Amino acid sequence: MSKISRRDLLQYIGAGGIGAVGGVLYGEGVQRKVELLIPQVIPPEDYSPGVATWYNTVCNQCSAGCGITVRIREGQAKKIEGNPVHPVSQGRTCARGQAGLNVLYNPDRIKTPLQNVGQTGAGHFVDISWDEALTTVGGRISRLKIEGKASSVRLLTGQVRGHLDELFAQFMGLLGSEHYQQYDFTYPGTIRAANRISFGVDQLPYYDIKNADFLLSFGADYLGTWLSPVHHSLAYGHLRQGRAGQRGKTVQIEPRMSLSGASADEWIAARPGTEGLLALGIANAIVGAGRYLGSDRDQWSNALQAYSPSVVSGKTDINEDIILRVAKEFSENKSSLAIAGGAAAAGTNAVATVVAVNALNYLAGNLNQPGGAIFNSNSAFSATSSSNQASFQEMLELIDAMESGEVEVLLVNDTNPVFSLPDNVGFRKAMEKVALVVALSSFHDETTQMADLILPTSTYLESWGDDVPDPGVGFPVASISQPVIAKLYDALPVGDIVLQMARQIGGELPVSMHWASMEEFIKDRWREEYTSRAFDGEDQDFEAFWRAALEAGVWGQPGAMDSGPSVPSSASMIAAITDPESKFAGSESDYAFVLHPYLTATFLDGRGANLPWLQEMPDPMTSVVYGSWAELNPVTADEMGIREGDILDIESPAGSIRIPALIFPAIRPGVVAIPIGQGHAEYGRYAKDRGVNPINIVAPLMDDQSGDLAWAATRVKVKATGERLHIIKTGGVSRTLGRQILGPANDHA
Amino acid sequence: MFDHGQPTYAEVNKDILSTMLETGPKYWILLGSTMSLAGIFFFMPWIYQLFVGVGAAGMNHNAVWGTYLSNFIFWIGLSHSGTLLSAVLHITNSPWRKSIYRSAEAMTLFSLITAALFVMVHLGRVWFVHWSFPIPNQMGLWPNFRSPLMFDVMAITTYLTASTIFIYMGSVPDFAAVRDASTGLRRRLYAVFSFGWRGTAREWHTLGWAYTFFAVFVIPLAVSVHSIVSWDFALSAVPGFHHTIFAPYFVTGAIYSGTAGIVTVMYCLRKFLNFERYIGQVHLDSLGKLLIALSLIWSYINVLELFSTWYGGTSFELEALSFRMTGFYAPLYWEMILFCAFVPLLMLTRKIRWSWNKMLVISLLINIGMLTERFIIVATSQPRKFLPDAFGFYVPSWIEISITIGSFGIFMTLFLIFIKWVPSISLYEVKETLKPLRRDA
Amino acid sequence: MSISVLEALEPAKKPAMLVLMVVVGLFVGAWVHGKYFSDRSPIQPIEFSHRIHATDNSIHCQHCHIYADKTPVAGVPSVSKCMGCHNSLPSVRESTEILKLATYWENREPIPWIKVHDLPDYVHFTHKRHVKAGLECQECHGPVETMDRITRVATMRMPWCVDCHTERNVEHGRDCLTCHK
Amino acid sequence: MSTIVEKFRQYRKPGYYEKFDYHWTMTIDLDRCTGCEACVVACQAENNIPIVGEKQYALNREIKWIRIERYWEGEYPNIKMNFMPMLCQHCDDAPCETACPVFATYHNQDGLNTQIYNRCIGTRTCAVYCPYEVRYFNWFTYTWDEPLEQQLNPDVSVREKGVMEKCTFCIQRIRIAKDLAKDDDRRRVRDGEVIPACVQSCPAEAMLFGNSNDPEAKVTKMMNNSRGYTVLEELNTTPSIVYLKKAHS
Repeated sequence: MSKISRRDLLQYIGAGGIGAVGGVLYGEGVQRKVELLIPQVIPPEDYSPGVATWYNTVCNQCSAGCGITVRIREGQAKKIEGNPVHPVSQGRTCARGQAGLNVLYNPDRIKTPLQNVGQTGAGHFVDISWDEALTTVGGRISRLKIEGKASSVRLLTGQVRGHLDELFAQFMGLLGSEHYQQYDFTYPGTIRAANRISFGVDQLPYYDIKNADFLLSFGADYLGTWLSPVHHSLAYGHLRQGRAGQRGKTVQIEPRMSLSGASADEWIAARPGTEGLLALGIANAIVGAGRYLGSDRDQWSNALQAYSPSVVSGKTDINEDIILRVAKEFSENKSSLAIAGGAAAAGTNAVATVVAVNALNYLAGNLNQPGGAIFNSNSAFSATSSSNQASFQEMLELIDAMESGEVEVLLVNDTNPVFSLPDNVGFRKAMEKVALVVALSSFHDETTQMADLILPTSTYLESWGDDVPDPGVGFPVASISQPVIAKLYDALPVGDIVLQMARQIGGELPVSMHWASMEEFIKDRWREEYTSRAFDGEDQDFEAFWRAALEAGVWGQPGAMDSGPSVPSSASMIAAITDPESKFAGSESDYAFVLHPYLTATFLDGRGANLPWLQEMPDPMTSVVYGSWAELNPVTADEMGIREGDILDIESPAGSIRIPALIFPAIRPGVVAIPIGQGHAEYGRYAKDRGVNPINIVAPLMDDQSGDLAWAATRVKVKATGERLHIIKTGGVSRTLGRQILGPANDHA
Repeated sequence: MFDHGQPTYAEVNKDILSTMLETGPKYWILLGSTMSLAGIFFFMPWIYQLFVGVGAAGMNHNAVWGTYLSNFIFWIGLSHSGTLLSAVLHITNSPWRKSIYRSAEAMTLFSLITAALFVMVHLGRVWFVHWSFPIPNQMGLWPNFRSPLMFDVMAITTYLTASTIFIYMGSVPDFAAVRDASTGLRRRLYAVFSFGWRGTAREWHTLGWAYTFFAVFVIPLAVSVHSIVSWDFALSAVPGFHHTIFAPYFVTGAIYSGTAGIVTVMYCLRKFLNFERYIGQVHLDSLGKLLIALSLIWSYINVLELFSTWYGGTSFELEALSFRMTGFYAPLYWEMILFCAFVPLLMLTRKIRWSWNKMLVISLLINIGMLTERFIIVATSQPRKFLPDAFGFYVPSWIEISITIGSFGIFMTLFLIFIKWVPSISLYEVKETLKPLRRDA
Repeated sequence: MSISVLEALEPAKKPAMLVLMVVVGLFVGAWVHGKYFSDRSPIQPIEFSHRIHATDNSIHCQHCHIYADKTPVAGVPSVSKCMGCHNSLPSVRESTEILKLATYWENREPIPWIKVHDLPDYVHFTHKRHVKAGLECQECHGPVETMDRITRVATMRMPWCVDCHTERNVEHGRDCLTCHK
Repeated sequence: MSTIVEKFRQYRKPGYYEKFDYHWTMTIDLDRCTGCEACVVACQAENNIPIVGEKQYALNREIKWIRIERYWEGEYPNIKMNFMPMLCQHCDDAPCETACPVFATYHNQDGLNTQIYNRCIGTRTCAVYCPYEVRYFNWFTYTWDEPLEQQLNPDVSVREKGVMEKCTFCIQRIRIAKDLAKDDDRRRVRDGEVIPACVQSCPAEAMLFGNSNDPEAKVTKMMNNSRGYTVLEELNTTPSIVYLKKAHS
């Protein structure tokens, strides 16, 4: 190789230098970014990093009262599962229960007390301190109390059970206001009323689906939304495959196939509002065919003679031999059970319908029998009252009171009447007339929007409380809910807010409501219960019992089957049978369709709409996500030339909405079904301005016996607007196209 | 074989080298526009996609493969006739090859590069693409040799290398010619390129021998490459992909579109570099005949596919087929049938076969047809597989469309650069075809 | 064969040489960086010396890193733990570093230690299994008890893990799911 | 070389996995399934599955490791609905495994069809080859609105853009169970010690999970039920999930 000139050498060195610099820079580039290692300042005792701990508490996503257990790691809640030892959930959870974590960690939670500075409803809120907030409320109320206008203070809350209910009652009682009411759209008031009439007991029996052989459901979506879905699902699984060589049968009667209808062996779409008639028709067939051998069969046949299958068949538009067959199966099976709920129990005939269904249970002789309707003798705790539940009628009275200015202070806790009452009854407008509306809520919904003062409440995963599941599980049960993580934000558990308000108001309130915190109150009450009633089987001292109860999250007496009321005489039942045919708002000629709003397993009455997981969960029946839709029968749709996604104008005597159409093969022609839950004007980023709320066009009819809202008794007219909208759903082609996906066709195992 | 009388050796050099040595503003404008086409339509959207994720494209859960892959196949296909054709024709030593094979091979090279780029664009995490090469690494992890994609990586890289060598070797004497015709830096550069070619008998002999060897070597390679590409699809169970006919189908399609591509390129060379003298009727005619033959084979295979599907009679295949023929993309399907099966039949008449303009139109139509063919294969089959409830749908997003357009920019840019660096017609082979001249002429 | 390649390549020699130099430079630069400027031994907020604790006062590792044999993470001692001892050590209470500690404690602030042994988030390493398998801390962390400032001796990268798993033929030790999930 | 040949020969042999400790298997009783989708949300909670948002959902980019498929039968009024939980079948002869060029997905000794996120380069071939369409691609790097990210499960990696993901049979839970088994010097995990999130949540107890190499395991017994079948049997993927056909009274 020839010798290198000086100039070249320098160039080579230069090149090398450039390379070296590049190399160093590369090294800098690939270097990991600095991570910090932050130690605890003072480690909590039950803390070890990387290992999960589980805390038991109670789910509050619906009123079933499932026991849940929450997985905690490094002080954060990671997962909700069913509490294995809890008799209601038995270790299982529904989708809504799982999504409880979205409630806890929801980005749209209210973080501090807020005061409305603009005019009502405008939503100009400013942060204030708790002292400020509490003094405002406390001062106002105590003044009213002194002026002797305590009864102008109203407390409206969502369904509350256990000792929180007692706390509320005590608070209002001491205040001297008799106006403590609960309002929950899903509350089965009609069923209770019917049971009062038929059996003389004001409670929900334990429907022992688990041991039933034949389940006849009149509109009750027991797997999705009715009373205690998780418990019912467990029971359903057992009914199907739990017993060797014996598979229970289920029949569902409803105009639009619900989750339970989908799982039923037989789905019967009776004409809406005639479910009660059908029940009586079946009863008639049973008695008529001499399958009921009670001493009182003559009275029954007299009472039922007007409802011969042929007549009923005509009215319900159900083939007569179907009625006869169902009647046969119902009476022949060892343990048959009939339940009613959903739309069937939400007509102007709701109570009459449920009474008719109760009659069926009586005729099947399943009362207080395994696989039948078993009555709890509310023996768990004294604290399960339903007396405070406001019917629709009572809500109307409240609205009048507000309108007429009788209401000075309205305390609203964890309920959203502005959303779950029809627009036309004017709850929203009435709120403007109230001098001081105080909303206790974790989220910003339509009702808090109208408030003058918002007190942020901690979620159920951060609060103390207890609960007695209703309906029970056949034996005494009570569950404790405890905070599973340190509370987020500057919010307080409802109970603590009440106690603090009591302190603010002064007088005898703080004296008798002396507890420092909800925790203390609950523990105190449990001590009382513990001492007052000899808890058989617990011979240890209270502290030990308390610790055990906390650990288990539930206390109960399995095996100690309740001795419910003895089977009542049929006289009252027979007397109670009235013609159960629902009346509808709007004439059939002008309003061709029956509106069938239904609770969804996803959002229930809309309280789940702000949870992203639920928004992203495909609707079980239609696989639609994000938004709402109106279901039409394919044939009807064809006749009207409507395709999926056509925006419909649905008009009822009470108002009208615009909503995209969805062709749903399992719905009765002449019925248009709309899910409840979407259509929030407020309620956080995930729910706001999404879909429509069918309750708004529900005519304010009510059941004439219970005074509950007849939300399934509205007729509507449907017409296409010509506009279209892309309905988001996961399902592609929902037919098997002859492919053997659901199993080999040949064998019938 | 020369339409306008036979040129002298000197003229050949002059005509062809002038295209390299003399560069007018037209060229720069053209180059600039193609480069900006590539930059704006291909690279900018791609960079955007790299930042946000492949979600920028229109693909979704049911159609995870999209336009990127169909374009990948298209470009691989386009690459086919270049090297393959030139090799075949070289062995069968048909004289009319000599003036077109250089640019044909260049076409191979550049469409392969474009195709490779599409793989990169397709990948979700292209920054880890090296994991798919069998490079020894500390993690002790190797690629999965059972994966058809792995076959692909192998096949394409081999093919790329082989055709590069092939074209380079073929142009060594011409590099020498350039060296002799030029001065200064270029001269030194081409001295390197030409490996100091001096044109001794020995060198000529070695070259000829090596060239023939490579020609033979490249043919099976070319065939294998597209067969392997087809296996990416055929090895899956997806209805519409799962056909044993796929390998020959793809190869035929590839050569088909490639040949059509050559016609287009010929046309351009002729027009813009005025090579009328070297690229003449005879080439057009023979290419035309070749195209007819290919189109017939192609149609046959399509019919065969329909038949085997119908005969197989499984719900899956039938559904896939019926969707292809009557579903949303049916218009595209029939357009493909029209352009690739019927339009070429026009070339049966000499009038059309001998007209440059008509041939240009036909060749373009064929390639449009082939482009859509690949798109249909990808877009209609895999969104509708076995579980009807999971049936989905695919429409390309604007990003995919723009990248597709941009890819042509890349191809053209490379080609434009090529014609300035390599004699786009083989000097020495053209000279071989010249009748020897009298000394005193 | 007599193609005169060599002299033909003559003009290419210099550019080639330059490129070569750049490449060589790259490697040198990268090596230098790794050797002298890497993140293997960062300066910590408190100049904590493992030598003083582990060797001079022969405190056992798990006296401070209490979770090492119980949980996936070894755990860095809480500030209260540090103070627990140092309150009762008048000898060193006045030294500057201990005063730093004291201030953290008084402000009830955690000490922002800089992580030296850091793994990517998709690696789910567990100390517990390794300690229970009888590994000495030093096998991965090096002779910590001799270090005044903690320094990473191992690369803590996948090949390093895999090699060890292979040598000791850990049951299914090379299954990806052993660490990645 | 011979060893490799040997290995592949073994691989082909049916029952190859039986020489290992576990063959994780799931049974789904369609007669119990009510389509309530508790499993869907449970999975989302357990496995850090992103909230893709309405826009992406509309483009069909949702991520659901387990989904419920719906199949109608007949027409009104005699119409029936069939629910069909669909998740990764962990096939013994999985089409996806041959597809991946970088071994990001392969079959491990526990009969699991693995998906190694940090190895995936995103060719998406596995998803095309999968007949069950249960592989989901991360089209973007998804984020969680503050403070939702506090819920993320630290035992599961959060996936970045450009990688494929799918059901892992809750590998993190399997690992924890194995870890505990090792603690008390057991070689094997006992039946019922590992329960994936979906199985755990199922309110109708339709799902069952266990080691089918253990003849005593509940799942093994359930597999042999006369109603048992595997989906798309004709494709010979030999799935690890056995469905129990809907029964009739």
